[in-house]
Amino acid sequence: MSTDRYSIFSLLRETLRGHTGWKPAWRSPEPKPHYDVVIVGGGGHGLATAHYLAKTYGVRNVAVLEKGWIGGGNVGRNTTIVRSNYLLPGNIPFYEHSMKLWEGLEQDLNYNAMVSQRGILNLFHSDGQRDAYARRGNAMRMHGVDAELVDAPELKRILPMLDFDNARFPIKGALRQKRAGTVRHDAVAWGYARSADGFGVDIIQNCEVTGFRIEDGRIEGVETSRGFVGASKVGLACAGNSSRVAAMAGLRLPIESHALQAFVSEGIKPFIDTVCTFGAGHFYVSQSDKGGLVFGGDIDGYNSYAQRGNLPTVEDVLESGMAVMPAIGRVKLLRSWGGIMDMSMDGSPIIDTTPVEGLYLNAGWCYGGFKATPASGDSFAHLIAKDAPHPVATAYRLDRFATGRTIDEKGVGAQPNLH
Amino acid sequence: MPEPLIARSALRAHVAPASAPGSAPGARLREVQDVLVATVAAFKGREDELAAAVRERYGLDLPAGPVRAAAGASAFIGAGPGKWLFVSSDPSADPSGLPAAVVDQSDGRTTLSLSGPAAREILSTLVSIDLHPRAFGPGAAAATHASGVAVHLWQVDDAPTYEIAVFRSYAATLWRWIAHAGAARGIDAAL
Amino acid sequence: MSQSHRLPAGGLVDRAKRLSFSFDGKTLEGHAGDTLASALVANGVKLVGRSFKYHRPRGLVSAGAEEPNGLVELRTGARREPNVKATTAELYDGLTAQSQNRWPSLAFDLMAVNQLAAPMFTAGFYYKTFMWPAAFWEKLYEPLIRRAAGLGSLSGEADPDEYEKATVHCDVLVIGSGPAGLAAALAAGRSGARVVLAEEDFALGGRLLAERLTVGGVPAAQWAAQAEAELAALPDVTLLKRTAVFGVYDDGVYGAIEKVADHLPVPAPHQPRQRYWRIVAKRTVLAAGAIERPIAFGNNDRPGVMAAGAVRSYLNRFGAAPGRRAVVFANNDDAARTVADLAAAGCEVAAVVDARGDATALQAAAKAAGATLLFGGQVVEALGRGAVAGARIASAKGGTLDVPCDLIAVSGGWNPSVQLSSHHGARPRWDDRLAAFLPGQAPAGMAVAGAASGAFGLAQCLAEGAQAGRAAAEAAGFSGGGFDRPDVEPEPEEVYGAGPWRVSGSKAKAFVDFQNDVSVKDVELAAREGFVSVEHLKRYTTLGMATDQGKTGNVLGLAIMAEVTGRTIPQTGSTLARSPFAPVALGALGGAHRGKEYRPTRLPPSHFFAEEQGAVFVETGQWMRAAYFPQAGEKDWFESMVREVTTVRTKVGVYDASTLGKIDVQGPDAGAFLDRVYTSAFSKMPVGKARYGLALREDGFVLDDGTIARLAEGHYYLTTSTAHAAQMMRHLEFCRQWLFPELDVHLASITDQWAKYAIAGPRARDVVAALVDEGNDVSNEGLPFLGVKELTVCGGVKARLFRLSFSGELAYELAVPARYGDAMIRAIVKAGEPFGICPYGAEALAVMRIEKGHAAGPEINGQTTAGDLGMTGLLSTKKDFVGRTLATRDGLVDPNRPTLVGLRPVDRTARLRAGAHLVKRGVQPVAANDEGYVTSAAYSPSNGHWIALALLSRGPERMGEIVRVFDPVRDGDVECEVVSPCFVDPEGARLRA
Amino acid sequence: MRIACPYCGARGVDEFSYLGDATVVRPDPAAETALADFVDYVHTRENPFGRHRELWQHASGCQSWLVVTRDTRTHAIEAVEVAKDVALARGEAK
Ligand SMILES: Cc1cc2nc3c(=O)[nH]c(=O)nc-3n(C[C@H](O)[C@H](O)[C@H](O)COP(=O)(O)OP(=O)(O)OC[C@H]3O[C@@H](n4cnc5c(N)ncnc54)[C@H](O)[C@@H]3O)c2cc1C
Ligand SMILES: NC(=O)c1ccc[n+]([C@@H]2O[C@H](COP(=O)([O-])OP(=O)(O)OC[C@H]3O[C@@H](n4cnc5c(N)ncnc54)[C@H](O)[C@@H]3O)[C@@H](O)[C@H]2O)c1
Ligand SMILES: Cc1cc2nc3c(=O)[nH]c(=O)nc-3n(C[C@H](O)[C@H](O)[C@H](O)COP(=O)(O)O)c2cc1C
Ligand SMILES: [Zn+2]
Repeated sequence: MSTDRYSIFSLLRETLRGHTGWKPAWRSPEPKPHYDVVIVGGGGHGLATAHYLAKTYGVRNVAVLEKGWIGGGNVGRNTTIVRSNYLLPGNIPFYEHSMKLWEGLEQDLNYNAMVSQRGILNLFHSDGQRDAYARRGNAMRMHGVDAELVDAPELKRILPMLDFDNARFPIKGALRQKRAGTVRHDAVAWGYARSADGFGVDIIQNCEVTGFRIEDGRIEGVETSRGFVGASKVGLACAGNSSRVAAMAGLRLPIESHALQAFVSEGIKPFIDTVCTFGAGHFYVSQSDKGGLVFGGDIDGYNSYAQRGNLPTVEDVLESGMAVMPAIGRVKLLRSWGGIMDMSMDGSPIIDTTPVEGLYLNAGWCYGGFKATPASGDSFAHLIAKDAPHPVATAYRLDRFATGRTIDEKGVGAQPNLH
Repeated sequence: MPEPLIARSALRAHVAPASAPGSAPGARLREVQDVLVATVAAFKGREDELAAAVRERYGLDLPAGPVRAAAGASAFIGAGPGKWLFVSSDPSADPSGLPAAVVDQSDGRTTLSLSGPAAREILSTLVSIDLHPRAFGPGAAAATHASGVAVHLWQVDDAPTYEIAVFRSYAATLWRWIAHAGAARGIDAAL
Repeated sequence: MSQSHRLPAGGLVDRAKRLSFSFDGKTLEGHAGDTLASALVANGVKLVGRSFKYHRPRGLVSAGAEEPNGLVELRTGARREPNVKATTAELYDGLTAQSQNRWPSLAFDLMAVNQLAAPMFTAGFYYKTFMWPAAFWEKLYEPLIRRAAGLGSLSGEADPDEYEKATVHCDVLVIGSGPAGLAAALAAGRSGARVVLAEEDFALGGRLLAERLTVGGVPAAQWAAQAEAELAALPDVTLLKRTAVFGVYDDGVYGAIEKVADHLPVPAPHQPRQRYWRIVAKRTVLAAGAIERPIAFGNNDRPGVMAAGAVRSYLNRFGAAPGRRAVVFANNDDAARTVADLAAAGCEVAAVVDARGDATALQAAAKAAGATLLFGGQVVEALGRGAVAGARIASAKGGTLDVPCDLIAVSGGWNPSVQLSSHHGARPRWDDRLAAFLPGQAPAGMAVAGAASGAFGLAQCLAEGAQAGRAAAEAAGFSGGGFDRPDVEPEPEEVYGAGPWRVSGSKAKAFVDFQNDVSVKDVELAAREGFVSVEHLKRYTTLGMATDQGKTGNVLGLAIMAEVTGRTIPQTGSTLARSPFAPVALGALGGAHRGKEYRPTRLPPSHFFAEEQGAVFVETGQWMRAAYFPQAGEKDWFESMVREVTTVRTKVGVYDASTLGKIDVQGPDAGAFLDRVYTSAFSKMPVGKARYGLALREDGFVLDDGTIARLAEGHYYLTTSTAHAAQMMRHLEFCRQWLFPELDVHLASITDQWAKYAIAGPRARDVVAALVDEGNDVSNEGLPFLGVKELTVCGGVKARLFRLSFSGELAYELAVPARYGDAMIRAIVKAGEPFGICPYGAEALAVMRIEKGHAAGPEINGQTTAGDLGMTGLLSTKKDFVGRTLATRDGLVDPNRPTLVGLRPVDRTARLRAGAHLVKRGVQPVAANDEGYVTSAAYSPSNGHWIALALLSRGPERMGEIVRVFDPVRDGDVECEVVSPCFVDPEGARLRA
Repeated sequence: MRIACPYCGARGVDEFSYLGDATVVRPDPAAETALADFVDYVHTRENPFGRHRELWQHASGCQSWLVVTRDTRTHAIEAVEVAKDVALARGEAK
């Protein structure tokens, strides 16, 4: 168990010792025969669930099973944006809960995940878009979340490199959430892992869940590439892979797996100090602590498990990027990659029980689940520990498609590739 | 009595600027004026009847694939299974009597002609289908897009000359984009 | 200092062409054929940059695209380009370059104090600190970290250059033009296949340009030139020089960037700076060569420590000496060439250190060069502060000796450039004999040849390349491409030493990844802290994440991790290369269509007329629509809008409604088809009639609305909203082809075919009557409300006349073929003059439809049901239609759902805005009390105050109630009365008049 | 990715628009279980890891809807059929 406390003092102490005294951030234990709770998936949500189970809900006989290396899924390949600028009442309280947990994360984990509240600006280009953002901003404000409308002159002051003069779709202003920002993605996985490990949670890598043992409709444990692991309760947090894993338990989900690409440029000196999203095409950008412009756009739009995409999306993203920010023309793309996400039928997530007793589902995060990591972990831990939904996550039920109480922020309907 | 209405092209100099090449033109861009254009779709079970009517009236066989079958002033260009684009420079060739769903598009499409040794290279900056002579020669046709603008194009001769039918409201944009791609290659674009 | 290090003769530079350039303000000279790097070498410049984290002085390590250190800012002003590799920047006259990441100057960099704190700045140190106090992160720590990060900087100005995209299809794509690539291209090209040869460099030949070898009896570079000439003469071979293939996509699609004008001071007029190629290839030969590895020893990053093969490139290709007195340190025989070439160039070889126990080629070379040879020895540390001044060498027996030198040429073996072969996710596999990662399962259609596949001998490269080229052409259906391998000098059977990867015995930092300052100690720390997976190692230390993507250092880092954790290299694994292979300017991927040309602009038929009238335009999707037509004396849109609305409501106005989607529906089953896609029945609607139609998505929410007119028995004409036109066409085709394929019905978009004008207002009939040709009855009886007629206007122009009204006035929609659209609106205005007509724009239209309570885009937003919009009555109960079943779900028929109402401010002077939320009077405006929101708001000239449409929970039951309209983001908070959504002529008398 | 439209030939994926699973069939609206059937039809997906039959439209080409059989792990396309033909055949099979 790693008990080192990180601080400037431990760092100085170790500097003097040539850094020979640091312990592993988490152990590499062998799986035990039985756990109270097994979490499938060592991504952000799985690891956060383990942390909150142990820390908040006192459930410590827990294992997180990860088929590869922790953080190798979407938590390690997203564009790091955190925000709570949602529109619908089913979503806002949940994402705001997440935002608040982000704000205290470093102290909670004793790990600097570089939560950077650099703000987000969603550009608008027409009166109609402005009003739609006003509707959203007002909804946020009524939930006690910060939001403001920024007009064009003010926006020009904040982001002088935008194309205000020659744009096909004139930039008329932006919806701004100042408390939004970015978080160092890998550090989120590592910080939660280290903390959970500190509470005794077993983090087991290279351990793929290949089946479920279910008796009389009740979960008994999981089959894995490293043998059977018994469990009283099993929580699925395998973003992107949820359909496959759920199918092993006989469940069919309202989910399709789609690839989203992301991009990073070479490192440059500070260029943009906030997150900015284009409103007339698919492009959003922020700058990483290493100096790279981290940006992305729309999903590729067809079912995929290949963790990569194709050129039309790349072109679309950069056409849009050049349209809104022509000053980026001469910085170079360094790397691109893809992640596989659960695109749900209404674009909103699912945190719910399942028809199998003791089997819990956390899925459907689409391209927006990184920001949800703390609240998702907390809510899922709550559900698993107490068999009751967390108050901020009551809308994320599986039966909402049957009842018609879907949470469709974009209003595109049951077409996952359009969310 | 109101004055008779004058027909006007979708292109005007300020939205579709003309340009003259420095020396030898790499390509020539023009609007093809006064053509009849129509979409023709075969009714169920009446495909043969349509084929016969076309043979009878225009002296050509309806093509089965994406090619242009021409006879005299008129041509049928494959547009999809059981669908054709009819194009004719003969004002009396009106296809509306054919036993098919015929829709006049003479005003819905603007047709451009791009011709000359640089035409292929210019087009390949906008269109991503294979235009190499081995893959696409006179008579070949394709429905595709030019940087996001839907086009239906076919090759007329070996100059090479391409004709490009575009929805009228997009014509000025397409013109500018072709002219822009042609600028470094010597384009003569005149309305 | 004029080219102090240029050799007296030799090389491929054009000594007759002198080019002047400046580096950090200092003017220097080079030759045509130089890169910026070779010109710097020729001028004896060693210090070219500062490292990322510690600001250590850095010099050139390589002569190619893998360069980690020699990054500069090229050009000035808006054309400034950060992080340009000096090794790939082609020299041109007047080139200006600045070094990066230093202050105030490269030689005297104050930031180098970071080196003092370096012991603390280990991998991941920031995760462990900067947490207290929490608020200091954004204010203090993070800005500091960010300012320190990044190398070059952007100008902040719009990129002034143009870019272009192009597509090329081929049978065989050959990537790389070294011996393997040239052989492949010749073999394939001679068969008649369409071949594209892409080479990143400005000259073809790859290593042939860098070695003193002969091929087919002539100097290698000359052979390459001959090959190039033959290829250029083949009609279907396309040579793309200065073109780097950056990515491999599905089904033989490759992305490449051609640097069209980067070697010019500025691009010629209309010339793109770079061209982005989409290459569609049936087969591909990857012949990307190999990259030499460093060895980690103390201060192995000092300027003057250089890859042994790069030393040969500078000597042989560029005629420039990277040093005068060299120590060569290697674990393989290839470096023997460096020893020989140095000697041949007149440089002194002070010592040859062969890390292996014994070897032959190196020994012979050392002897010939007169150098001391140390078997089993190792360079422990590079000596010297700003640049290499010597090498500390540990002999196999244990002693050390310091050898003065200004160049340490290092070869730690070669890494085949397998990157592109793994773009589809297959990891490379380790080969023990070659001590290298070779391509794994290459993407479909790709073969790898030459050094990229581990063929390190020249003869082998030529043979493999030819074989791969021939096979590729054959697979694409071509045969007969012959290529007889030319003779080459015999090469010794080489011995590849796996290691040493790192040399111990120095206190100084030993670097693995130069650019990101990842040292051996960082790898060790990562292992200690449990970051033992290569992927964790990468992310924790940033190994391989810099602009060179680990091309030089990655394998070294993995090997050290393997050693530290006691695993083999294959057990340790490798990370994955991804697109782009080499960094690509974002502008190039953006292409030609920038600024106003970002997306096409659709112009409706009245555009030119509207322009002449001085209209102000507004973007509506891709359309440009006239928003309003200002007249003299009107100071803003508001005044114009009020006048236009008032004119329509009291006289008559004309509006271009051509942007609405229009679809022609024909066929025996047209009516049945429409019955299934719209909520109400159209099969029974008489010919000559039109009706409002509502379409649902299958999930029961409203998709779109429009009008459907029946022109003939099996012939309908329908309109969609402007915004949903493409989506509706797609949906209808889906229903037609997939859901109901048995129906005989045909669709054609006729949006662009017809210009369509709404003529609205009490005098509309007078105007229409003046336009239609004789014999056409447009009286209320002749053409009643919702009637449709095909007729002629203005002397024989065929037209369609619809008695439809969006404004709520007596109105017609007159459609004529688009070519007459321009003349038509002029004729309408002329005919309307006696009645006081005015053209009106989108603003006035929007106001009038709000006054009438017609749902539009803000209400039909994908989240509303027919019930929400007060249109439950349109849902037929007698037939099935798309969306019918799911529209009955509880959540969609919940009586608490917000439903369409009108709002009228209690204080009639108050302004209303769309987006404001609704709460009951007297309650807290918090989420729990949120009852809906304003969808559309407008100043109503007809009512003399602002009005709004809103979705309010149980709205229709609450007529007369006062609600609070809360708009905190715009400081709005007013009270409104809930009223009917129709503010003008609720009985509809006017439109039937 | 390139899709071989049976009519137009192989074209870049940018010419096509995607709808998803082609194995779900619009249920009988008159069935007693219609509501549940439609909920399932509209929302529930097999989402296979591997072979997937899916609907695409050649939107920038001939407008044909197509049934494409594609491997979701590799994007490799095994077959492309005209959707209308598939739908008619399915209708006849019923
Ligand atoms: C390119 C990209 C950009 C994004 N940008 C943002 C953003 O800016 N903001 C934002 O909020 N969200 C963003 N997202 C979405 C966000 O990353 C995801 O929604 C979120 O990370 C999903 O939760 P997770 O972290 O638990 O997933 P993951 O990290 O994917 O975790 C799931 C884990 O389950 C494991 N697993 C799967 N199957 C099994 C099995 N059978 N046995 C054992 N383990 C298994 C996987 O290996 C994986 O590690 C982005 C996503 C992508 C791909
Ligand atoms: N003796 C040794 O240990 C050893 C090791 C490696 C190489 N070599 C020698 O090097 C030569 C290798 O020949 P080769 O033909 O395989 O390679 P090469 O290195 O001669 O040529 C590769 C070419 O590919 C280009 N290239 C690389 N990636 C590219 C991309 N993505 N797009 C466009 N161009 C790209 C490079 O610029 C280079 O010109 C042989 O002469 C061989 O003997 C020797
Ligand atoms: C926010 C963010 C920033 C990144 N910055 C870099 C970077 O500076 N250099 C780099 O090589 N990769 C960077 N990456 C990409 C990773 O190298 C890697 O591509 C990504 O984590 C996906 O993993 P994979 O490519 O191994 O599948 C970044 C990734 C993320 C999510
Ligand atoms: Zn097609």
